[in-house]
Amino acid sequence: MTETAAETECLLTGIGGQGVQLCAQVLARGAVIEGKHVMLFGVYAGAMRGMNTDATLVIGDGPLLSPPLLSHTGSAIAMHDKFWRPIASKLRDDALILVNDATFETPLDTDRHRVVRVPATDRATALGHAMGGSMVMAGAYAAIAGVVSLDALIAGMRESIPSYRTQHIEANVVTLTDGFTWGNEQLAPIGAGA
Amino acid sequence: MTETAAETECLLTGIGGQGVQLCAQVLARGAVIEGKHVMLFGVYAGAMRGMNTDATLVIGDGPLLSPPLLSHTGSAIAMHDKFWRPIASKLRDDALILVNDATFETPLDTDRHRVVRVPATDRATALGHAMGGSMVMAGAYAAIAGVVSLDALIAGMRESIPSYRTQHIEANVVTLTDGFTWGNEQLAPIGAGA
Amino acid sequence: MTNVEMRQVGNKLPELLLTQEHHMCPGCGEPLALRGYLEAITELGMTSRAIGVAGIGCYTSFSMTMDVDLVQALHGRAPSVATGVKRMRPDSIVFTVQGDGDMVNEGLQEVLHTAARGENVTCILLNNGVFGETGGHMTATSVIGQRTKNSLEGRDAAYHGYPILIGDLIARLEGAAYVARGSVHNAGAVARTKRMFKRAFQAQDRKQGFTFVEVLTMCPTGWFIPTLEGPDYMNETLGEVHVMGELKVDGVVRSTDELHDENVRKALEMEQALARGGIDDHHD
Amino acid sequence: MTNVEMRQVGNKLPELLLTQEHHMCPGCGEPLALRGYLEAITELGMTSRAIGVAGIGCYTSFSMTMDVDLVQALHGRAPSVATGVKRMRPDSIVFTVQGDGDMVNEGLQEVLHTAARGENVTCILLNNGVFGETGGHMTATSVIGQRTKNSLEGRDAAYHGYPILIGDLIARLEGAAYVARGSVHNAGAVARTKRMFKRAFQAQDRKQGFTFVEVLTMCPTGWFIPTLEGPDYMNETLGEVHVMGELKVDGVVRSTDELHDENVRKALEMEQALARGGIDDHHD
Amino acid sequence: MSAKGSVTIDVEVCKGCELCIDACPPSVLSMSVPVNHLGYRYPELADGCTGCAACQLVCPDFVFEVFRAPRTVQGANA
Amino acid sequence: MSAKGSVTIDVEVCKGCELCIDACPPSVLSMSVPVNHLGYRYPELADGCTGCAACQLVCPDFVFEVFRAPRTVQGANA
Amino acid sequence: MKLMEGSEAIAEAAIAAGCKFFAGYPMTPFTELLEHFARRLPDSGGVCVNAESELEAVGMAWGALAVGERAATGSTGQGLSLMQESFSEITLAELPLVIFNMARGQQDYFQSTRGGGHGDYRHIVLAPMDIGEAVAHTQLAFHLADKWRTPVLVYGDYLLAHVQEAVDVTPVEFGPLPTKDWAVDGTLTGTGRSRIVSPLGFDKAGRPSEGIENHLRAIVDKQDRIAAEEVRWDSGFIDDAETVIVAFGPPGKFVKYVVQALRAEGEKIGYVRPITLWPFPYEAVARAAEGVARVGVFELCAGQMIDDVRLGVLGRAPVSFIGGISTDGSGFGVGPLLDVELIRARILALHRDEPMPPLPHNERQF
Amino acid sequence: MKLMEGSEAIAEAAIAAGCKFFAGYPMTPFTELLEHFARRLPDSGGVCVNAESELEAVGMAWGALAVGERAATGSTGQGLSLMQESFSEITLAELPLVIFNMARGQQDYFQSTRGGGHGDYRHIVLAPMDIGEAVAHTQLAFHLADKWRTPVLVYGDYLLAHVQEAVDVTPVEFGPLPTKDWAVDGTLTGTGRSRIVSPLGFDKAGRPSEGIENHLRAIVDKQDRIAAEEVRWDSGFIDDAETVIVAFGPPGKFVKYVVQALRAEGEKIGYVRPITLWPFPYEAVARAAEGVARVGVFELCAGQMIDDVRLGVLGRAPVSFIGGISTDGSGFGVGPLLDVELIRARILALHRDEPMPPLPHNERQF
Ligand SMILES: Cc1ncc(C[n+]2csc(CCOP(=O)(O)OP(=O)(O)O)c2C)c(N)n1
Ligand SMILES: Cc1ncc(C[n+]2csc(CCOP(=O)(O)OP(=O)(O)O)c2C)c(N)n1
Ligand code: SF4
Ligand code: SF4
Ligand code: SF4
Ligand code: SF4
Repeated sequence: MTETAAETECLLTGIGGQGVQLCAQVLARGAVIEGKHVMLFGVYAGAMRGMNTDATLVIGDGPLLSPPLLSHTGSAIAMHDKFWRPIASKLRDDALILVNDATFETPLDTDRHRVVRVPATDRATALGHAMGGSMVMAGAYAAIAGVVSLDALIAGMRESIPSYRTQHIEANVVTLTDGFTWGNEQLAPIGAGA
Repeated sequence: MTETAAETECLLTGIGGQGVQLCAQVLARGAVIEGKHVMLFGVYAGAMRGMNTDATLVIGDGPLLSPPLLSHTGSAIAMHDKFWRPIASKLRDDALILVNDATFETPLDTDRHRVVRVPATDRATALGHAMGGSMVMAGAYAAIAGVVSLDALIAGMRESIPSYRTQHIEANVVTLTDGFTWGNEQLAPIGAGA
Repeated sequence: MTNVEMRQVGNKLPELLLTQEHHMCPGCGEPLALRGYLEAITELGMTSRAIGVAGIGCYTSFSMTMDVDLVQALHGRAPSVATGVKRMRPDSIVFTVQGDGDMVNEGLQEVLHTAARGENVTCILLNNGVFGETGGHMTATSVIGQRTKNSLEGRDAAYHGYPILIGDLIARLEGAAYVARGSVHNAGAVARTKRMFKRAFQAQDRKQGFTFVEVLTMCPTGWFIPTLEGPDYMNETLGEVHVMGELKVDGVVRSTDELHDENVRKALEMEQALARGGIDDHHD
Repeated sequence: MTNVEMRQVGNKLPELLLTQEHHMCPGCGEPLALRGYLEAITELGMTSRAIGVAGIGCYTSFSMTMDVDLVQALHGRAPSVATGVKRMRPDSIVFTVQGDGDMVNEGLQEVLHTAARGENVTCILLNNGVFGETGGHMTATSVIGQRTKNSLEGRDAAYHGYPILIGDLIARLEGAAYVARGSVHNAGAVARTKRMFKRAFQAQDRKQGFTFVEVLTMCPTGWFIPTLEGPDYMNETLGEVHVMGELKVDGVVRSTDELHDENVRKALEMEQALARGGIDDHHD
Repeated sequence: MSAKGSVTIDVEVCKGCELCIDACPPSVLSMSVPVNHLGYRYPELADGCTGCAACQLVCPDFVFEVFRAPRTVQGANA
Repeated sequence: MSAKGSVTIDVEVCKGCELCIDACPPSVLSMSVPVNHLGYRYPELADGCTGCAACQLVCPDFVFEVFRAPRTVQGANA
Repeated sequence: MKLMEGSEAIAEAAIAAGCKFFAGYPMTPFTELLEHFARRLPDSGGVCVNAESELEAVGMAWGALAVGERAATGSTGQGLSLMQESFSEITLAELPLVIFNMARGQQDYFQSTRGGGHGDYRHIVLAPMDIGEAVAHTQLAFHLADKWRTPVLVYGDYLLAHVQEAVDVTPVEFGPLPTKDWAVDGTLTGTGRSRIVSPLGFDKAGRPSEGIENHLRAIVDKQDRIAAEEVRWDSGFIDDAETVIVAFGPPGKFVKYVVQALRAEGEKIGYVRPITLWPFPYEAVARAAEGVARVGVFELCAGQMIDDVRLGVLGRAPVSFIGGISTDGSGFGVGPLLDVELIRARILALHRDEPMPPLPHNERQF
Repeated sequence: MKLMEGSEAIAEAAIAAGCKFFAGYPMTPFTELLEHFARRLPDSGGVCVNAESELEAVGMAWGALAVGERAATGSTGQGLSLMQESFSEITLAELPLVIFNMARGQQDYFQSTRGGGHGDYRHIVLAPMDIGEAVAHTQLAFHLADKWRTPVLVYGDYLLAHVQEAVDVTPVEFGPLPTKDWAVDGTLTGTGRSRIVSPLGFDKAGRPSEGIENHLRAIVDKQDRIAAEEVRWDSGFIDDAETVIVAFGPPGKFVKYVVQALRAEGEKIGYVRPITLWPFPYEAVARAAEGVARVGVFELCAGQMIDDVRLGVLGRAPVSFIGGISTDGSGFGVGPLLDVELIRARILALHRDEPMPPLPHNERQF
């Protein structure tokens, strides 16, 4: 019972209204569709804007052993730096960090961590979907962390949208794809940049 | 705390509607009026006729030590013999027993106990108060056991009658007095008859 | 002295009673209501579908004597229990038996919510304006001036508030299909109340929604009066406020006030009927 | 850009608020009702006698922001708590603030019994037809066809039952002195609702009995609609069933149906008043 | 025989509430002097019962069984 | 000056619900393009405010302070 | 001296202690207590509301307490079950509620001492053995409730409620108490210093408020202090005892009476009678258990306090249960096991390591 | 495999177990469980009523059970407080109610295990540590409820309710069960063999009925049999352990995880994780405590299960509390103490007899 499988840990953070929970959902459901073992826990203070919204995501090839709250993480996604502090303290060395370029100002230790500044909001806005930053981010993370394929990601997104929000699906396909493609483009440089 | 005072124990029994509880109340309140220490516990199954109605009465000159339920008793009053059995087993030797002549048929051990057959119902009916048997009995017991004076008994009765039953007070005075007088008349013979 | 040439009128005991004996006080009105709904069930041929749910009060002893599949609920909770029963057994005939203390005090919101949901159950209220079982205290239906254990000089509005006319509240809920208020203060009322039970059960059977029959019953013990005075006392106190009649039939609501006149008329007809030689329940 | 020559109209904040901030969602109607009863208390000069009792719902956060001596009750229990407060402090002005989930679901019998007893308290209902705090589920007041978290295609009478028109039930209880239903779907309604609060508090002060003011409030979050659509959606759904108006004044009861026409008229006058250059609350 | 009706009275279960006495339209019921095993007085029937069943309907203890002369029979006699 | 009324707008506490926009009879309120520190768009005032206070009455976040030209003054001008 | 049943004596004692508000709903054997409050409170300037249900009763008392008056409610254990949410939260609101449980036997020990409701709350529980103690404990209950701003439950039963004794109810003086500077009465409304009485741990906006987590921890700290300061018990003949019997309430009086009698006969038996069920006298029981051969627990239920006795004894001696379930036919009243002779027989059986006599059966009255 | 949050997995498991009726009233963190039942039960021929209150919810479930269907209700501990009268009486009515407590932390241990309501009743309590166990325990709960005709409570929390995992819900086969020849459906009405489902211990007139006293004793006897047969727990590394940690539910999973890690580092530490909170695994705890230097109890509350642990250990080793109250700002959610590193630190502090680190404080979110 103590044999461990490869487990990808990811902590997500942002402020209410940025779509952090949807981002985590899409990645989690995408992974499940690919037959992975997944554990996800989201914490958010209601529908209020400006409040914190966080999520813990663990993806593995075999049954997961770790409890659903992480003390350490191998990767993180930050749509905003307002509630970044608690996560910073949990990053393992060499952790992969994706931050939303437009809203993340806190300086990061690029020597210790693999930092990727994703122009999520900007690209989404450019695509005419101002609210789609978190989908761009999901696409980029999936590609860079290499945990979920684009198809699975899109299928996962469809599952994640509640019946009364279906109008957003098409826009999300666009933003997810854009993020995923952008992410793939970054892969080479990151490998080198370390 | 273990010094005991003279305690008069009395168990009362009868069937619903015979006035057993009132009888106990009158004796108890009479005793209190005379400055005695008193403990009374009545058990009855609602207003239903034919059901059992019992009471435990303890009267003493000093603070009472015994718990409110008696395993043994020095005296007993029985308006009816339907529920007599449990009491019979608790009688001390030489216990004083007053029974209602009209409705008590169970044979009693007159050698072991001081038995007095009180024509309670008959005398009450003769006085035109068919329901007054229990008051005749109260009067007789007070006189024979010598625990309460007639005046205190009558005062105790007045206290015992609820506001919506006051019409019965005068009849009760008559029956109590009758029982008390009758009881006094028996005193001599009992002393001898043992 | 029976007479061989004569035919029996009705049954001595309702068929759905397991025993004649009961521990109710002399002059209690509850057994009269019991006869009414038990006979209604038999005469409607609903016997093998009837499930009762009992509240807690003096009538609880009927739970043991009724030959009816029964669920004993806690004080005030019968309507919710009946809801669970009916949702799982939609084709059975489900009725509750509750007192005013049970239904209008402890469980007021249960019956109102059940009615609002339009559950297909029949709630029966035995209303004597007191907690008989615990010794005759005032309830939420006791009328102003009524004698109860804690209002021997009569209920005082200033200190105790006003009675709730539960039928009026229920009638105004859209989920309620049939609402009626009966009484057992005389033979005519008893017969009429039985017809109300029948209409309620029939409406339930047609799945029309929530049905409700209130019955005024004497409680001489709780009112601290002689049994003989029970019916008249009830009529002059409870009966004047909780007026007998049908408060909702086929969606048409009539307030208790409106009922007053109509009620007087009906009572008259009834006495005439009796004078003519009795009521025949089977003609309706 | 303010203008020195101009006089201020009303206050930006009600005097009885300790802070402007609150965590209510955008477009929530509850703060509008809050303004109404707080200003009513101040304008009636009842400030130093006012004691509030709060239920549990989104409005519970007002318990901390109102500059009012307050007792925080449990979900559904505020009317009983208010009863205890008032019985011990008969000269204070006691009011509860409850939502439809709190008052018409969990605590239905509390408010009805309190009204029946004729307690001299004012119960305020913020009715949005959903449990806002827990995510927008249907309540006992949700109207047929209304969107809620567990009825996204609209409430279905067959499965969920019918809404309770609480005001109609309370108005019919003898202990109730003043019963009114307001709304905050537009400026006129807000102003009119504030007058209802005043009448209720004044009746309580005259010890006339139980007083009740219901207010329809928008809950865009619980209805899953854009904030902007809140007022109209409310008016066309809740507002069509829980019609705005006074249901009981000086013992005279008017049913919600009767109110409908009258209501239309009043609304019209109100708009004209606005067109004329605004409402002046101090003139009544 | 001309009696329109009659009743049987199960005196031992009677609780003496007297509701039947008032309920009887022709007033042919009156309370006994002796009491039953429960100690209650009970109703006794005099002539003139119409078989209207009023006593049966108002008796909380189900004491009465009511009989009525068949109308048909009477029709035949006429 | 001829303005009948005016309002101050505390933009930082606005939650962008837009209720005031519809409520304004002369329709002189419109939502901003920029957002406040909470990330919400907020109302901006154009000319023509009548000082009717409708926006104040419908604003859940108590954003408006309303001013009205004193009638007396106008009387004097007439 | 006046002949009063326990219910009346308790009501008189509460009024003597300054109780100004009572609300309750009838239930055997609590009903008479409600009746006495209803009859007597108005005379003394108080109010008794015959509430429409238990839930409404406790809510009304909550309101009366919040304005700073002494108030109480009660029922039997069954009725108190309906008040559990309120008891838990009113403990968090730190209101001095006095609760009377006129219990059906001793089956509500856990409900009273472990907090039947949700959460970590505990409140003081006093268990009088007779009317004399009931009069004293009732007044003490109001004092302790105010002293600690916590509910206090007085645990009675059918016997205590209905036994009549000639008693004097005289007000007891317990030292001074802090003023109720937390109560609300409306006068601070609009001053910026308005108050809030709440179980949630939040104060008015702009004032430092502890928040729910700290509030819950603070309540538990207070409970620890109460547990340290307010333990009460009665014990006798334990020094050289070979057998110690633990019992509370009226059955505790029977046990005490029997043990005294057995001592007179030279049997080395002692007793411990917990007076506060919470906080439980663990040390007293531990001390009594030192060097004894056996500890017996007599309860009129299936055995609940025995957990606390074991927690006190902690293995020092074997602990056995010598009580049992015993009711009358209705389930409300006194069962046949509450009998001096039967209790004596059970205590002796334990003391002499003889087999325990079977439990008696009540003759059904239904 | 499907990604489900715990609430959804539990609802699916209940439906897989044949649950046909659910009624509940929203309350965080129970709300989502109600939502899933409301969404899914109708598809499987069942009914979910969004009851108007907790009291009405449990009443509805009572009715559904009485006709012989599998039914459940639930809430958080606060809502369950309102159902205590019903839980006590439904245990006496011997109806197989399944109860879900999506608790706010572990503060409801006593409420669940001592019977928050009146009386001597106890019911089975299962405490899953994660979604996998929750799916198994939910189905087991319905089986045990029918097997013993007693309520069974499944104790969850915010974490269990909201964590999402990819899971498969497959029906579990538990052997045969007695037919429900006690249920009522109306068909026996009028046959003279009609039935009554009642907590009062009385059968229909004319049939021998035990009466309340015997009924209460019979229920307690049944509870003793359950206590003997249904104890469940999980333990590890206790043989040579110097320190044993006891914890249940999701926090029990954290403790287990930490203990495994510490073992890997060579620390002689073991754990016992009670799975049935009632009946409690006293023997397992006693055995684990044999010869250890210390026993630690980790609970997310002020310490309640520690009483049962002490009753198991009975003085064999010192028992200390290493948990504490820890909530988020709302009081509903997960507090900062539920953290692998912090738990590890507390276990090591105990193990090494070093001072216990102070409890963390949540950053307020209100
Ligand atoms: C929760 C609860 N509270 C109180 C009681 C005590 N109790 C039993 S019956 C009863 C009153 C019943 O009155 P009602 O329903 O009017 O019936 P009645 O006795 O008048 O026939 C009460 C208060 C109870 N059994 N349960
Ligand atoms: C006894 C109890 N049950 C359930 C809850 C959970 N709860 C908190 S607020 C709420 C709903 C409030 O709805 P409403 O009163 O309509 O106010 P709103 O949130 O819509 O403003 C519920 C069910 C609770 N706090 N207490
Ligand atoms: S107390 Fe009243 S209701 Fe109960 S049996 Fe007696 S008369 Fe009937
Ligand atoms: S959920 Fe609804 S009621 Fe609650 S604050 Fe948001 S809008 Fe207002
Ligand atoms: S009505 Fe029935 S019980 Fe009453 S006196 Fe007549 S026969 Fe007897
Ligand atoms: S109504 Fe208030 S909160 Fe809403 S947009 Fe206008 S100013 Fe902002």
